[in-house]
Formats: sequence, structure tokens, C-alpha cells
Amino acid sequence: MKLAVFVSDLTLTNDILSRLKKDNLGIILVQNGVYHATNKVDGKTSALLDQAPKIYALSEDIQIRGMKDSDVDSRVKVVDYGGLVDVIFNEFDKLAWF
Amino acid sequence: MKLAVFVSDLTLTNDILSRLKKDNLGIILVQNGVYHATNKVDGKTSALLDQAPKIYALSEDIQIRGMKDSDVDSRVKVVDYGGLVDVIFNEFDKLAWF
Amino acid sequence: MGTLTIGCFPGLVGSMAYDFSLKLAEAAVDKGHKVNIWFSGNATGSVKANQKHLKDYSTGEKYIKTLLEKGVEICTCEACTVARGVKKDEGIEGVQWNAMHWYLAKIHGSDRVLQIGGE
Amino acid sequence: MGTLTIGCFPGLVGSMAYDFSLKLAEAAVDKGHKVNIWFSGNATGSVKANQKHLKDYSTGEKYIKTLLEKGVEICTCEACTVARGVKKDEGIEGVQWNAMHWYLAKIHGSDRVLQIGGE
Amino acid sequence: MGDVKLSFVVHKPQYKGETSRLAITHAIAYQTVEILLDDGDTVTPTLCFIGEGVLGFDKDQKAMDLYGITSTEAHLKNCLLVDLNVMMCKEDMEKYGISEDVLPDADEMGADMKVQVVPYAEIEKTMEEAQHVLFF
Amino acid sequence: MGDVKLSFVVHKPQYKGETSRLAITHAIAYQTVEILLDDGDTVTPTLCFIGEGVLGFDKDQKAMDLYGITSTEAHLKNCLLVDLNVMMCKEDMEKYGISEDVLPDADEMGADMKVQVVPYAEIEKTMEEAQHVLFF
Repeated sequence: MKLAVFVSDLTLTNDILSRLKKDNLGIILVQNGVYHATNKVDGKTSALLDQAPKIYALSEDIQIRGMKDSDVDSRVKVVDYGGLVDVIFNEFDKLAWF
Repeated sequence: MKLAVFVSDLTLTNDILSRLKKDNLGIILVQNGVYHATNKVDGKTSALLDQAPKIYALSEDIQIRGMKDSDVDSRVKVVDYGGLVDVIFNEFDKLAWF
Repeated sequence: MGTLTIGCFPGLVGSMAYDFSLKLAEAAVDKGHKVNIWFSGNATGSVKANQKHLKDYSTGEKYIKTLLEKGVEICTCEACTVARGVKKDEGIEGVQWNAMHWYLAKIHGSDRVLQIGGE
Repeated sequence: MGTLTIGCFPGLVGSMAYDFSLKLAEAAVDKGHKVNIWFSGNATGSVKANQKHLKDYSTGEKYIKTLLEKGVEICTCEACTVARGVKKDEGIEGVQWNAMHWYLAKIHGSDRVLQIGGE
Repeated sequence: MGDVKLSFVVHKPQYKGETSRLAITHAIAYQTVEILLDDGDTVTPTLCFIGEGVLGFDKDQKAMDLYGITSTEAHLKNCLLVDLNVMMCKEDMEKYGISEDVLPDADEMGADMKVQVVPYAEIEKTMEEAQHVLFF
Repeated sequence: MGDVKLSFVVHKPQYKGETSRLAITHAIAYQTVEILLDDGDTVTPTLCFIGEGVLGFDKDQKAMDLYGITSTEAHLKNCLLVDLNVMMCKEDMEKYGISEDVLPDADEMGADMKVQVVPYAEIEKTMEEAQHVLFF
């Protein structure tokens, strides 16, 4: 299945994301989830960025925090709300919010 | 200072509790925090129980979950709401909710 | 064009999941998709009419009205709403009031479903 | 006997921090302490009058009225409340409406303060 | 469109707040959805509990006595009475040291169904077979 | 009772929800509290950000443009304008790789105060010296 998981926090409180099959998985970073793409923690980039072949981050949630779209890790594609709608309809068939 | 920290979740999302000085610290387990006193995780009792000399758990929050006051770890004192009020006024002078 | 149904459960708070739901709904409807929104839990408090828009606080009313005008169907869980003291005639006009099966029925006809939990 | 002031910010949800605040307040006042409660954030939605008590859903109104009768002072953040569309004449009688300095003033005269955050 | 299978996945403890209990009541609502659907259309949810979601299902809960609200135990019994598939993740039950014995059943109320404790792989299968997944 | 010192400790990121921003507005309210107090009585909050609480303070926030609400940046400037002590935990700033340079100031508005980046030990001291601590 093509599943997209929305991540809205920096600290994940459970291991459920890591149980999901990686092949067709997508991760969509929203709200405080965008810090996975912009900030290293203790000098390391977030392990989350290795857990799915497709990773997106929401532009508005980067900019509202005073950061720039260019601050994100190269593995992450930045989309606005319109782009996110296309991702939802064209790239995946199931959605999960963490 | 005599600080009592209320813990209301099983999974702690930060390390702040472990930074606090242990000498006069109290931990009050409420809501899902009571699982620290009743359940082992992967066979181990919660590390939280070693982090303060005084630990309390709220009786109602144990019983509402179908567990019994006798299910708690021996280091934990079970109190009802009235007992909790006495703990707050007699044992500590500052309170923090996590 | 497809149909997106969003279940929104968290309460009305600044820059968070509630706002996200409404903004995603608008972006989808602007692209020609059909969108349904189901409010349950604390999110139902947001269907109260006459929310005062202060710069320091989030409000949902203006946004809800915009979405209704654009053809988004919005329904609030009646039980959750009256439990919060909000009666139908105190609610925002155009928001539907129904039971949980409204949400399941909309899901039945949807291409994509996004259930947003949390308080 | 002492004075306890509780700041309660989370919304009205079952068996959680909101209920905890009210139950702790009652236990304290029953022991002869003076208790003040400050509602801010999503908790302010709970001062709406006429909450319907359903078995499956939490409500705060009955409890708030009991506490008021027992002499607990309860105040809601006016800005947070009107942002949610609840006007003073729609609120539970006896609940005070004021600005954030009410909370700080009560804290000034308190022996114990419990600030409960969360949404 | 016929039947639409849904996988409800609850990963928060039952007494975390309202959302986890609303997952149960929303799943139960499948039994009345037909009044809003065309003839022959149905919705079939499977209710899955994983991670901390397996917490809060012990028998003998005092929610009604202490809070005046329906307990999770009562909700779970309702699920079984309306023939909902309810699955608990075996690995997570073991992780939190929860015995199958503490899970309520609704035998005395005449339910045929029981809560199923299954390996995570089974729950994954419901997610794969479902048309939509709903995380609570 | 004279002055009552308070230590506000914020450990959630600023854009987590309403609570973390309400910590700031509640602290600012200290400047009008005297109308409810006896002569000579005052409240002095210190606003401390630790853990993930240090996140969300970058300059140049677009909250007003994108959401129509006041940004945390604007709130922080207000704190400095009303002479509130604002402390950020140095160790946590380093943990999340946040440079002091990104923190806003209110110099152009005439504020004398600046956000102080201090070791955790300093924040601990405010908690010890305060009569009450308030965790947000």
C-alpha cells in the first residue's frame, strides 16, 4: 500500500512509524514535525529522514517559525498546501496522522 | 526546594525530570502516569521510580483503569484526592505539572 | 477530481492541527476536489457562532464560513457539541449537525481520508 | 488552612487533566482550604452554560456549580472565552470573567500553585 | 461501491483523552450508517489497538462510579455485541506485561465475538486490505 | 506580602499549541496586576525556556501573514519592552543547533532588555528562588 504518514512533532512518543514497511511509505512533515528537516539534534540529522523514500515538508509551517524553505535537508521536498493536495491525491492512497 | 512533579503519561517526551535535583523531589503519578507504578515495560520497572525519594500515585486513576491499589510497586504510596491535598500542603512547597 | 474527507478532533488552537485541517480543505477545494469535514471531540467547540477575532487568539468561524461558501460540507458531532453546552441555534449557519455515521458515510464515498486525532 | 490556586488550560476531556483540576479543588475545599481556579486556553470553553450531560461524554457544568457553592472562586480568561464565541450572558452563573492578571493576583496570595498546561 | 473496509488504529492509551474512546464509538456507528448509504453499500471497520493503545482495557473499571462516564470496558463489550472485529497487538500486550486474562468479554450478554490478541503482522494486514486507515 | 517571585518554565515548542504562547502573555500580565493587589505588593515573573521550549523563537516569523495571529517573535519583543527577564537554556539551544544570532531583540523599539542565553544552572536558580514555579 502507498501510505503517507503525517508527523507533527519533533519527539515521537512511540515506535509505530518504524514498524511500517518502508517501500512505498511517505512522510509528510507538518507543524513541529518540520524540525526533523531543519534542525539537527545533538549534531545529528533526524533518523526519520531515512525511514521513507519520499519525504515532504509543509512550507507554511517552516516559514511561520521564521525558517526558510532552503533550511531543509536535501532529502526533503518542500510543498505548499496546494502541492500537498497533489501529493495526497497523486502519490499515495492511504493517509495516517501521528 | 521541596518540589513535587506531577507525571500524567507513561512515555515522557523530554529529559527535564531527570535534570531536577533528587534530594527533596517528589513525584506524583496521576492519569496514565500511574502505569509507571503498576506495569513493567519489557520486563523492567520504570526508571522513574528511582528518581525521587517520595513517590505517590492517585488511587482513583488506578481504579478507573480496572487496576487495584495493591498492583503498585512497593516504593509508591497510594493516596486518594484527600490524601493528595495533604501531600501538597504538608510535604512540598512548589508544584510542577509535566 | 477526487473526494477528500477530513476528520478533525482536536480543539481550536493556534497554528496547530485544527488550523491545518481547514487550510488543507481550502487548498483541496480550490483545486476542484470535493471536501467533507467532520468535527468531533474538542473540535466541536469551534462551531459556536459569534467568535470574536482577536489578534492573539485563534478563531475558526471566519474560516468555516469561507469553506462553506466554497462548497465544503462541514458536520459537527451533535452529542459532542451539546455536551459542551452549544445548541444548534447558537451554531454557525450552514454547518450540519449529525451522528458519527455521517462521517462513515462520507468516508464510504471518498478517495482519500485523513483522520486527525489528538485533543 | 492554606490557599491553593490552580491554573487549568486543557480542554474538557474525559478523565483527564480538566477533571483532575476540579476533583483536586473539591478535595482541597472539603478539607477547609481556600481554592481558586483560573481557566485559560481551551479550558475556557467549559464555562458555557447548559451543557447536556450524556453518559459517554464529559461535562464540566455540574461540577463547576458544585465548586462555586462550596466557595471555590472560578475565573475564566475573558479574551480566550469570547474568541470561542461564548459571551458572558451565555456562561455559567457565578464564574468570574477577567484578564490574566486575576490569576497572578490570586497566585500572590497563595500557599500552593498548580499550573496545568496542555491543550 | 459495495463494502468499504476501514482499519481503525488506536495508538494512544484509552484514558489518554477523548480521542481514543471516540475511536471505539465511531467504529460502532457502522451499524447505523446504512440509513445514509445506497442499498447494498456497507462500511466494515476493524478496530486495532497497538503501542500504548493496548493500555486501559482491564476488566472491572470504575469510570462510571468515579467519573459518571461510560467505561472503556463497557464500550468494548458494545463492540463485541455488534460483531465488530477487535484486535489487540500481541507484541505490545507482552511489552506492557498485560495478560489476556484481564481483557473483558461480553459472553454473559450473548456476544459471539471476542477480543482477538494477534501478532502485529495481522494488524498490518487489516491496514493493507482496508481502503482507508484511520489513526487515533 | 511584598514581592512574589515566580518562575515560568516553558518546555514545549512555541508552536505546539496555545499553552506555550499563553505562558508569555500571562507573564506579561504582571505589569497590570497591581490594580488587584494591595499597595506595595508586586509579582515578578521570570520567563524560562528549556528543552523543546527553546524552539520557535527565530526572527522573521510569518504568523501574522499566514495565520492572522501575533507571532511569538512579537510576543517576545513585548516581554523585553516591559522589562521581563527572559532566559533561554544554553545547553538546549546547543542541542537543537540554534544560534543566538537568530533570537529577536527589541532594540529598535527602545527596549533595554535582551533575551539571555544562560546555562541550565541559572534557570534552576530562578526555580529555587521563586515562591512558585509554573510549568507550561
